[in-house]
Amino acid sequence: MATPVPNPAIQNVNKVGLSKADYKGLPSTLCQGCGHNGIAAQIVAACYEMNLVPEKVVKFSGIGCSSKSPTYFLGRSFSFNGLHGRMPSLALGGMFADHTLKAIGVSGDGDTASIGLGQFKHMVRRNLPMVYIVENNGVYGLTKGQFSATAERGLQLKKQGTNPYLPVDIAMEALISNATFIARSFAGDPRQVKELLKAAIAHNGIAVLDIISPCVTFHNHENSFHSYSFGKEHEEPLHEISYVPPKEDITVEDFEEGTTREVVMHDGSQVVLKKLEKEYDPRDRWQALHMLEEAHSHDWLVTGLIYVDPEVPSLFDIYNIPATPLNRTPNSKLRPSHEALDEINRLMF
Amino acid sequence: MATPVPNPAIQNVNKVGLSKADYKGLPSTLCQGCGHNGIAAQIVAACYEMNLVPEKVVKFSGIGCSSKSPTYFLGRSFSFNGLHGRMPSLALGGMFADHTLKAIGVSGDGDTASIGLGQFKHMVRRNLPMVYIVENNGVYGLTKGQFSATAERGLQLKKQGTNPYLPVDIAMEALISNATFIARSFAGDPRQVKELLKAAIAHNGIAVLDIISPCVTFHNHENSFHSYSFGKEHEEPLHEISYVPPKEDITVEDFEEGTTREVVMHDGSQVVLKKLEKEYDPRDRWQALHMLEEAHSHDWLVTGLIYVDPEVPSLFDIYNIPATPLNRTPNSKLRPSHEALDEINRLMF
Amino acid sequence: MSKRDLVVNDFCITFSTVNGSGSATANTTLMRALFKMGIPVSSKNIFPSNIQGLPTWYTLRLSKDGYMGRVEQDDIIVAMNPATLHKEVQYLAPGGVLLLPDDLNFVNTRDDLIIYRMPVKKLIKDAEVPPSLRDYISNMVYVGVLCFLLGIDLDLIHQALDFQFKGRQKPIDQNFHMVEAAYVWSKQNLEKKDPYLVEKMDGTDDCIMTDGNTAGALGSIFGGVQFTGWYPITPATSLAESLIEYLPKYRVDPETGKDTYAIVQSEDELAAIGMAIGAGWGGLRSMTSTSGPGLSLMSEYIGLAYYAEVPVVIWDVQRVGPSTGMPTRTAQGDLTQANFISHGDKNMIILIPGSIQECFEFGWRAFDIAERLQTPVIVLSDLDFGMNMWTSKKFEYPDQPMDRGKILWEDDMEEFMAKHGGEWGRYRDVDGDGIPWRTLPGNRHPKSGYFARGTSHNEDTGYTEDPEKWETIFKRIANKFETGKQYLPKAIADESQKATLGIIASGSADPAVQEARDLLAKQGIKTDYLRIRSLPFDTEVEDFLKKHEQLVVLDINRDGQLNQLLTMTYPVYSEKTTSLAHLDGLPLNAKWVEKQILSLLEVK
Amino acid sequence: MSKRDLVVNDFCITFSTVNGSGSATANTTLMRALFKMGIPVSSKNIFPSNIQGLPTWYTLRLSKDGYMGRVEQDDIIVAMNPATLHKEVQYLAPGGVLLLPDDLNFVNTRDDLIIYRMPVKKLIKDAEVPPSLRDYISNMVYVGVLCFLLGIDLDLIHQALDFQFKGRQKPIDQNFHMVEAAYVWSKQNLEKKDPYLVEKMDGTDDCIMTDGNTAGALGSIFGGVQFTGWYPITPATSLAESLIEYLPKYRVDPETGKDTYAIVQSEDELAAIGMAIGAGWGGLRSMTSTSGPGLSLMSEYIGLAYYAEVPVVIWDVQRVGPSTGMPTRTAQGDLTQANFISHGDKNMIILIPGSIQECFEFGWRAFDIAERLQTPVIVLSDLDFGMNMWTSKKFEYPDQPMDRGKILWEDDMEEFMAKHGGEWGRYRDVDGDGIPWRTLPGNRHPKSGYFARGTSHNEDTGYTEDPEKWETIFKRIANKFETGKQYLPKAIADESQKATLGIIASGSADPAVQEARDLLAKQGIKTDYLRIRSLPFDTEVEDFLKKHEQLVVLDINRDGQLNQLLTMTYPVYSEKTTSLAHLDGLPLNAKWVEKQILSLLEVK
Ligand SMILES: Cc1ncc(C[n+]2csc(CCOP(=O)(O)OP(=O)(O)O)c2C)c(N)n1
Ligand SMILES: Cc1ncc(C[n+]2csc(CCOP(=O)(O)OP(=O)(O)O)c2C)c(N)n1
Ligand code: SF4
Ligand code: SF4
Ligand SMILES: [Mg+2]
Ligand SMILES: [Mg+2]
Repeated sequence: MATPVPNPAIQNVNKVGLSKADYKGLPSTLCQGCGHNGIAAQIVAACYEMNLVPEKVVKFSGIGCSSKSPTYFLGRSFSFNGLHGRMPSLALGGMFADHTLKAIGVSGDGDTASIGLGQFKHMVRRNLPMVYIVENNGVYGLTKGQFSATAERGLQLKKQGTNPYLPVDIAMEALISNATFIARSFAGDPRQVKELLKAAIAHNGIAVLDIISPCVTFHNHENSFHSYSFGKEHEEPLHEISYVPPKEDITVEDFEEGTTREVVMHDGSQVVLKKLEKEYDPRDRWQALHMLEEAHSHDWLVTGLIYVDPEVPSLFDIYNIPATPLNRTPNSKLRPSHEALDEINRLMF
Repeated sequence: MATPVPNPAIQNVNKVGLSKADYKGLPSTLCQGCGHNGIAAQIVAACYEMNLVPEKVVKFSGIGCSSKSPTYFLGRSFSFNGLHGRMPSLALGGMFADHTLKAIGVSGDGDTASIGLGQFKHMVRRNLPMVYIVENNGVYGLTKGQFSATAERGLQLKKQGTNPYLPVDIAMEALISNATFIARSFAGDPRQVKELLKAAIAHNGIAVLDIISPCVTFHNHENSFHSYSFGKEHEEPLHEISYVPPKEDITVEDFEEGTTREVVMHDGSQVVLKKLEKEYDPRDRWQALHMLEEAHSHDWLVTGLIYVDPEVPSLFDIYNIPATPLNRTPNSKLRPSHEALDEINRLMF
Repeated sequence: MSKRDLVVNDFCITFSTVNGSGSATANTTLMRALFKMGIPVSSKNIFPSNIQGLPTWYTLRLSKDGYMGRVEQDDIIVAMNPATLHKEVQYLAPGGVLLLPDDLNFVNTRDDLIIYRMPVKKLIKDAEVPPSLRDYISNMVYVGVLCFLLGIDLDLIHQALDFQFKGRQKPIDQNFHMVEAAYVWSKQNLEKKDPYLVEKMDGTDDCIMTDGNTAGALGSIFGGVQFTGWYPITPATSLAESLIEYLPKYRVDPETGKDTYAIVQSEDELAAIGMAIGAGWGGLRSMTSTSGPGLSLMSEYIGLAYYAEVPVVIWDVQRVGPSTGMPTRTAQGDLTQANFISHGDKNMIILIPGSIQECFEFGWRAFDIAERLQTPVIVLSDLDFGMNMWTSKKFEYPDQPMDRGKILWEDDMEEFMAKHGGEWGRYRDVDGDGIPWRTLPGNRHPKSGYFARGTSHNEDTGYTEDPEKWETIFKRIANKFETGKQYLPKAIADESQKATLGIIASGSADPAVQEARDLLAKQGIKTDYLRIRSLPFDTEVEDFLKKHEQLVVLDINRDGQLNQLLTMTYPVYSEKTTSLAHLDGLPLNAKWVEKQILSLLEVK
Repeated sequence: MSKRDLVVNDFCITFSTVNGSGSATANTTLMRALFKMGIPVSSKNIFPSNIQGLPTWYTLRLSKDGYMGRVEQDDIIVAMNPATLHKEVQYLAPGGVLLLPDDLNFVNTRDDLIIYRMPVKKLIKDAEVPPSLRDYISNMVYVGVLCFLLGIDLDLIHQALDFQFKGRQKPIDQNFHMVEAAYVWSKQNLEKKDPYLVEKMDGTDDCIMTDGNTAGALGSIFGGVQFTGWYPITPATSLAESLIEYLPKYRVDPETGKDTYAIVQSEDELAAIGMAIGAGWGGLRSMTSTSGPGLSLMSEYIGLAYYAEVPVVIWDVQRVGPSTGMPTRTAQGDLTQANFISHGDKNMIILIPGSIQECFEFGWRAFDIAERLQTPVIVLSDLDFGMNMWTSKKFEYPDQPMDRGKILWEDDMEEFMAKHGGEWGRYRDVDGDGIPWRTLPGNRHPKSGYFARGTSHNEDTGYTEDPEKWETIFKRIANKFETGKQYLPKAIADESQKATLGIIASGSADPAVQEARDLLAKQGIKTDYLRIRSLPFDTEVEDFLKKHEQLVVLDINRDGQLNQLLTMTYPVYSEKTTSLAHLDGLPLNAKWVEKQILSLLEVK
């Protein structure tokens, strides 16, 4: 068995001895300029910088252009490209097999907020440890341009007419389902995407990343919430985040406007927040709600780490499963003894 | 055709000439003392007092003890007892057939918040005009006592152990899906249930009623959120409501603590709110959110009209459908002419 | 009454009550006592789809010959529910016995009945039971009366109560006193006029008393189940609940104190099967249990597991469909759906246990098959097995070690690649049996990862729309099911009567068929019998079809679904085959089978 | 080249491009021009399941004899995608023509090809097209070159462009100028060496050019569709989108200005079918359209509609399954699932259009059948029909008035009750045909309301677990499908050749079969032909089976699903029947059918 060992002779390798190429996947088959491509690139970068071993990562996705993304990063990792809207259950089962893995799920807004809303919310509620990325473009890309549930009201699409419904706010949905990590970003802001990804990877619990990711082909009207042009203008960064890996343990106690604040992640790593104008404490659920509601009423696109609670037990903390992955349990521990069956036979009366 | 006409000779009839018996259904086959029975009784009362014509009401339900309720009221009305968790779509389609009917849907917490969460939220988002009642007991009654998604954390059930998840808050879910009417009540408070029902019936749009309705058989521990004993203690009435029918048009402009406030319903009828301690304006989405979040953090059971916006166009206002029910459209208007087909054949090239 | 008129250990008692009235304790107590006497006994619980207040019938069949099928007529009826009394009386055999509370208003329209009236109210009053328990304990009155009438030793009743209440003295005493009181009263006041008696025998040696859902759950536990995603639905619920009950007892690792399993109650069946498939893909022995509506909801996901080649076990405890149908009634109506479930071409493995013991056996075997063939296995049980109490042969310890199929961990990978030119591909058929080798997430070998998908893929899991690559995979999968037949439970043929008439049946139709064969044999009509235990069918099925001049296929459904699939597979024998299909929600009974076959033979 | 070597109006051109490059306009423009010349022309678009940048093939078949099936070999290939050039060359017929841009790097490995190089870059540069449109309009270069080579009048190209751009002058001009420039360049620089030519003919009189999804949508509109619940999925999406396009044109009530229909894009397929069933129950002509995965998700709901007897039309535009499979490839793989969909026993009505014209016809007819029989009707189309452009006979106006089935409004109620002893019950079989009378919500008659449910019910919709009442309803429903067969499109037999060999096929297998029969006839092999158009099968199917000595059943799936169902229904004929099933994602082609049948006859 070949566990990769750091080879100092090779340049441009990270602490587990891997180069960025080890984190790549196949070339993208998405449209040129699709927001999803940028996100895949940042996943590569984040995993490289976080020194993840690709074999310790498992990828999940639903169906859609977005859900193809796992093809384009971490080619060495296990991956399951499942069904439309039903990835959460697949991932939950898969992660029970080896809960020591890091799960990265990629979904689309149709996949998550239309067909998949139920599974999404129940996954969040269970606090499944997983980085759950919604590549949110307000449209069904792969089926060529219909409204998804995150399409803003009044949006016009070529064959569909005008959307009469208010959009589903994925961050808000996650929040009231008691998600333990919620962030929002914009595919056009690779730096923030990467930093949020790193924070999400370090989180032990469900980490929902709602990343606005424009569909250049079917949803790029000037007036659209999810298109680049709009995004760039209306985007209002909440705070800047830079991820500090565990080894370089920096703690900033002082926290005032314009300064930074650390949130200690479950694995001991920290997220450093740089506050912008507003005072914002992402550990305050109430403030998060407030902020989202305000953003909602103002039609704002607020990015950053919206909420995090690193203390909540994850799904696997709730279960009394062993530290070794369940899928490594020897057969001998799986089949009870002859004596056990004798006892059972006696009880069956 | 026999439309019922008021018969002054008969005593105890309402304005459409019907007695309460005309609103009854079959005898209940639910357990004695089941909260659902009380709710059915209040539906009978509300419809009677609202002078609804049973033939102008259509009932929908999913599957569960709660979803059997339509059997027990308005025996003359059309009804469709559908599938587990999928009533919203059935109702939406059914109501397109005749949008002039009043739809009353009865569901359970398992039906709505577990299997049905996705359909529920999407129905709310579309603002389907319908009184949607969740008979919420935190448990699966009909399948004999498993946790539903509204079971509180820490609840213990005989065969299931302890529930590790936070409950789904149906009112909160409705609110962030932009429901236009949200109320919560308690089956043990028939008066409030009835008044809220009447307000909901008068509303043009989705009216979500989350009614805590104890399961005496499988969920009646002393410490349970949904059981009577607990309910009666922890219940904190938000305000009292009494419904004023359209004919007796009373408007109260003045609105201070301890006084009343009217919300004008779409059909011109009004809901009169009697405020208790707290200042509470059910037309303020922000305040509703605030109140629910506060209740959430205090483990309170707040009842009353939580939110209402009578101005939002309903699903049928958005569509350009005729005033006459679609299902009365004569065939002649459904099949385009020979000329139309000639034109089409010319276009097919 | 002369000795030869006595009916010993061979009759049927039905308890008519309303559900929620707590009669289950009384009935199972009686059943346990009879079982202890060595009398083969089985029960059928005909209950409504509600929780309280509707008519319920619980039938105990005592059969010295070990017959377990449902019978149409009752010999004794204990009528506690006035609402249905008129009906019950119709079902009583000529000269049958009617037991009823003395305050029950009843106008007898038959002159052949033997009627005993029980002073239930009075006895319960005298017994000074706490008011809240009165209704419940009053059922013990008929237990006591029956003990007197039939000759059941009160000691056995005590043993049964002791078992029921796990030794807790108070409820044991409360109930037992009531039984005693009723017994004493009967002795003093009743004159036995009926011929029904019980006697000790040795018919339950090596036997247990249990239901199929418990058996299925325990079998799964001995099969090493590691993950269960489930959603409640009658009549499957108690299967998952038995897992919840027994897993903590038998599957906690004594070394670490940790569970070697996980159970998740999901939000619906789409999620239940999704979770189960995720876990199966991850390398866990994974299952879900459901009934018809749930199976329908799983359609899409099952197709994914089939095509991505993920092992998963799906228990479908059948009830009467279509749609919600009759949730508390039994059927074999999901067979064709199971066989053709999900869109596109596919092969499904279906196991059909034919006894409680087989519910246990297929519980563990299903995992071996699923993992060996890397595919979903659907186990079709039904309400009759799943929720009724049967006398059954003891569970047998698995006679084979667990077959985990072709799995490569890190070291295996190295070995494998050394043997195969340094290469491994998830969907390559290196062994020629259509079964590829799989790796599991968490495998640290850098070549072990692969991209599972429901989309068309080549042998190395890459997406492809190439017609040839598509066909390669697709035909290999079909081939996998051909070579895989060897792993399935073979159909069992009983050709001891060397008959020209062959009966074919499956699952819970078995007890009625067994009994009907004996009934026919008594009239000189020989029959052979083939019990199907799995699909796809294998050669032994065709052999049986070929050999017999006349064939009858029994189905507990409307359309004769087993016959439909047999016809499709072996059309040449259809001309000599008759489909006997019947569905009314009740278990099949031998008399009906006998009658159908007789009239068939007459027509011939 | 001598006249007799020329190939006129009978060849095949494939355009190889990458998707998203905008070649569709060029290709359909050419197709339109050829159609205008009176040449029967059809196209097959082989495209990937992505949006931009992957190989795509668009094949135009010109067939003076009107053959529309796919052909395996190309006569002319326009190779715009360097990535797949090596593949294309393999598919070129001997002596075939290769058109390629002059800057495309190509090493010719065959010496029989005729190659023309096109200066695409130069021409587009000279044309001064805005940079953003260059890639798009450069496709017009090959249009111009082909016009020269094949002899297509530029006028026709102009007409086609005019139609395409709905008369907007700017894009028409931009595109047309490019065509002209390329034409002029060709004339000056190319020497025609190949034998392919087009000539005016009268093969498209009374014809139109369209695809099956458009046809299905328009048929539905003329069937009076009132409600559509749908969820996007390839290749069904364009059916619903055609409804969105055409309904506002043809179904707004001129009196009120109001829509006589509603379309809802739902959140998934469970909701789509739920909505459609709700609307069907409410009395609207209601439908949904989907493909395999969606059909699977609809399983549970379809069972409800079956058992509650709700009319609803479900279009399944099939793609390659199982699971997500190949979403942009065609198949007939959902037949057995459709037939056995949902748990429990049931009967399903399946319509299988065999032409574009029938897509239209079954569009309206499906509603008549669904409402007449009060049951779901599944229409099985496929990607080949649904998304490819065909020359088709004109749509024909429905030859029957709308059949709304047995509906009672207020006045009808009174009449009905007067006739039937003052009573009406939703599920009573008063006419003996198994079809009860239904009322619709909104009916103000106080006796009209009823309680629809998926649970077991008696004739008056009350919940029941009574075995007999259950059977009454259940058998009546089965009977409904027997008497209902008369309303289904009959299978069409062509027995003009009075052959002993009978071919059976359905749906989009038809064009290949038609052509194969002609190919066989040329070799003296006679065949009769039965095209199945609906299930359950009726007597004309059995007649055909009975009559022929040898039978061949064609299926575009792996398992021979049509044959499976025929075998199940008519097993006695199976011995003389051979299943020819083939699935690789591509439409069936005549040569394959011919070859298979020839080798079959040899073996015999
Ligand atoms: C059950 C099912 N229904 C429908 C589809 C068709 N489908 C494929 S992708 C998609 C929408 C994807 O939208 P989104 O999740 O927003 O992803 P995007 O393509 O926009 O990135 C749909 C409807 C499917 N594959 N499966
Ligand atoms: C698809 C499907 N899954 C499962 C069931 C079984 N089932 C019937 S009712 C029910 C739960 C009902 O719970 P709830 O909605 O809370 O209603 P209650 O009985 O508590 O009033 C379930 C799981 C079903 N009928 N259909
Ligand atoms: S269609 Fe839109 S979402 Fe899909 S790959 Fe292209 S740009 Fe991205
Ligand atoms: S089981 Fe519970 S929910 Fe069901 S009827 Fe009884 S009390 Fe009500
Ligand atoms: Mg999207
Ligand atoms: Mg409940």
